[in-house]
Amino acid sequence: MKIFPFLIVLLTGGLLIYGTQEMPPWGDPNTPASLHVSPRYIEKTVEETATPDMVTSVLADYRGYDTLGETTVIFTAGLSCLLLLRKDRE
Amino acid sequence: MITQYENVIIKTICRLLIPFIQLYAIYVLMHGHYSPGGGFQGGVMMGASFILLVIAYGLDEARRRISVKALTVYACLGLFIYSGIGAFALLMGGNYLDYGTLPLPLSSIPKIRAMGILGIEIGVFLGVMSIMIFIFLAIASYDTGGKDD
Amino acid sequence: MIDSLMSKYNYWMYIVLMMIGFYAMIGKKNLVKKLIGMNIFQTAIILYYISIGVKKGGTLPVLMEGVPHAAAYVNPLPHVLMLTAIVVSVSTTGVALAVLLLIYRRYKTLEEDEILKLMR
Amino acid sequence: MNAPQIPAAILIILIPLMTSYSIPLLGWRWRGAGYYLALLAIGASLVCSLILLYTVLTVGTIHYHLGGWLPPWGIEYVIDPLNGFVGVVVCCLSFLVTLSSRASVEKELADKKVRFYTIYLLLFTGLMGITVTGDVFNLYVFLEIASLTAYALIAIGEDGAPLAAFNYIIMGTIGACFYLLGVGYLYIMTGSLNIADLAKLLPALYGSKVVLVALSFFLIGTAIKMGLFPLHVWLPDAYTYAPSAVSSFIAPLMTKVMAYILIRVMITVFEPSYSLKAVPAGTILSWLAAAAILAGSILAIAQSDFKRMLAYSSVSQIGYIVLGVGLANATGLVGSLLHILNHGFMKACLFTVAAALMLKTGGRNIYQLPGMHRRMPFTMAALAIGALSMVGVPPTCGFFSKWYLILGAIEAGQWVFVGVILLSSLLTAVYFMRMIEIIFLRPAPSGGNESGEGVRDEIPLSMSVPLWILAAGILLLGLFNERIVSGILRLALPAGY
Repeated sequence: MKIFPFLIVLLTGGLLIYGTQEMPPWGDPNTPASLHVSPRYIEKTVEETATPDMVTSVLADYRGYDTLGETTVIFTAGLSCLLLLRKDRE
Repeated sequence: MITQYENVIIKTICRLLIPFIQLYAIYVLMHGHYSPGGGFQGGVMMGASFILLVIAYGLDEARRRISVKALTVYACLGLFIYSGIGAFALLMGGNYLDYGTLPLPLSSIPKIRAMGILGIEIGVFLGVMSIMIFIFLAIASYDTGGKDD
Repeated sequence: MIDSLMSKYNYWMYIVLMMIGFYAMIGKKNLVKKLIGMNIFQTAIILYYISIGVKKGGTLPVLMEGVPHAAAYVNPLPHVLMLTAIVVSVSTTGVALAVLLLIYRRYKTLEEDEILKLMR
Repeated sequence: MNAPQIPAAILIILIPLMTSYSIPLLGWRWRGAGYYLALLAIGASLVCSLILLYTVLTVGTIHYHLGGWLPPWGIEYVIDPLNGFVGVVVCCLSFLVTLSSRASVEKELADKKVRFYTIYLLLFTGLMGITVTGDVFNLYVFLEIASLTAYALIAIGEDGAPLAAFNYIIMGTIGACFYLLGVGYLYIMTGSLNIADLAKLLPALYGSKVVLVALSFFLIGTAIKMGLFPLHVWLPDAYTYAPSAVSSFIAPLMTKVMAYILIRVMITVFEPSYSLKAVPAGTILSWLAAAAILAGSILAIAQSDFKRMLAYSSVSQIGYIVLGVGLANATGLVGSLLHILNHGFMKACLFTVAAALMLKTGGRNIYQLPGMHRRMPFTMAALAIGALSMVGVPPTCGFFSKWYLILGAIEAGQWVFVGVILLSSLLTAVYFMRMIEIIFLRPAPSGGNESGEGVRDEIPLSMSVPLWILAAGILLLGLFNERIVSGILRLALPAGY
């Protein structure tokens, strides 16, 4: 057990647990996270995007730009692996 | 390096399973509007089916079926479909990725949006599928001396 | 007291998990163990986000016929965000494995102190 | 939708993004395509960023709703004077650095250049995406694009590069994950991911412990990403072992954009009255920054490797930027923003010189450089200008950002930091003047390279033109700093600051 990394870990964990004290309880349907932005995704998904699966509608439409970024991330990863391990075709 | 593993049972079962895995992957992609699923999940399954092929039949056999060149085309094509649909919406006078402005012969804007979602899911599917195989092939064949196939 | 304990233990569990990963990332000398720690860390964050979205009595976020009110479904937004985070985690792992292969090809070991010795 | 929805706001990302997808395809037929396409795309982004900055300064803040969804539900791009300015800096420096990269990529990475330029362009896209976005989670996605590309680009460098890249992966992932945790802690309390919306919702929650933890994780995460002093351990190795073209791209830009994230979080997401004054974050940041300034300078003196010396000097210069933020007054912040611009130019200039030295001599040890001014007079003159600016000699731009920082420190009543800045300028002078002394005054070694003695061997035009634009930029920015400060940076300050 190395003492220095362990102290850092304890400190970080302590800070995170300190933060949970004032968090809304788990599973509470009345948290800000459930009341502020997300109800529109649930209630309007069929009306606005004709897609009952709201994860798909949020993923590809409401926050579609994140998904473009995400696809770019994985494209980057694939090309990076090739860049690192292979040469270009000569 | 993964070489061919001589076992009739494994090979036969893989040959039987792979088409169904791929079919299911396409189902997951196309049914993403109504059940959990979509481009990523389908793409990963499709990629996994090819990885299963590589594991069962060895890299040489897999090289005959899938080349890095074709995969690059698929990956770039997938991303082009995605960003191209967005850019097309831009050309049609909407904001970027505003599928509502796409000129599709459908009755209402939500339905057009649903089609736009399907379009980009297909793009994501192609991209994720080919990149999954990319990463696997690049890492699995690292000791072949960096030769492109 | 016991109420608040019961309603928070879920968050604490993910923090413990995260710290296990974090310790592996900064405390271990073997590079693969560091990578595994990184995966644990990222997975713990994913768990945390998913638990933000949970509502008691909520079902999966696919709209059912005739039930349009928000309280009946879990919050879909964290799920969407975590799909992105999962992909990021997979990508980082892929790149890290490729880098590890480069290191192994050069030094024939993945122990950090041995590599540092070889670099001198 | 009353805000102007000008397409330049998305084209700035879209053009490099779509170009990067096409490089692998075109690369089969025409292997040199990567360089020209990357240059073209970054040039187009530069034009867009100038249009955006002009529009922001004349019309007002630009909002661009992606997918046509209104902000708290959809993602929006927000361009205000702050990120309009940073965007122009990033585009401008990327363009010049890319222009200069050709010869050194041909030498060091000839068998990988197609994929190299794809990843390179994606790195640029990631940095620009971080700059223009108005959504904390979208920022994370682009942060990961920028980080992944940076890991890969560093790993293809010379001998120690893979290990340096792996350490960077571990540290960078910790940083990004801490940022993501910060986002999660804010999300559970507010339910929103949009920066403007968060800024509206957060003041009611400033007493909450959750928000405090979120702020500290944002801080630690970005501090790791930009290499603030005790967390800088990944930075020197990564900058030293990366291919020259990469280090001259990453060194001036990556840490600056991360500093932009820090400023954005401290100033816009949280109110400065909370994040810098009510919570002692301002004090902590400025003391850490002071430690970074001194430690970076002292460690730089101990180096004999040119790139490593520049990397440690980066550690110290990041300290200046953070110090300006931590001082929590307008003058300090102006100094910090001006230093983002100035240090970008200086580091791009100096790392391009390092790339030139790698190209022509293949080594980076500063004790092997005597007599170099005869061989490469123009390059060495650019080095001298960059070095003078790093020290902070008046007509160059480096002087003016230090000037604002000193004024800010005096305004805040923190005389210690004034002393730190002056002392560090002295230390910087020590290590740069040593270099200049070796290059210009020491006689060239008489053995070995008799034939090469005094022979002009300048770098190719594709490298020397951008180098000279950078060097001239250092002088011009110094001369016109007043106009930049009053015309752009004063507008970038938050209300009531």
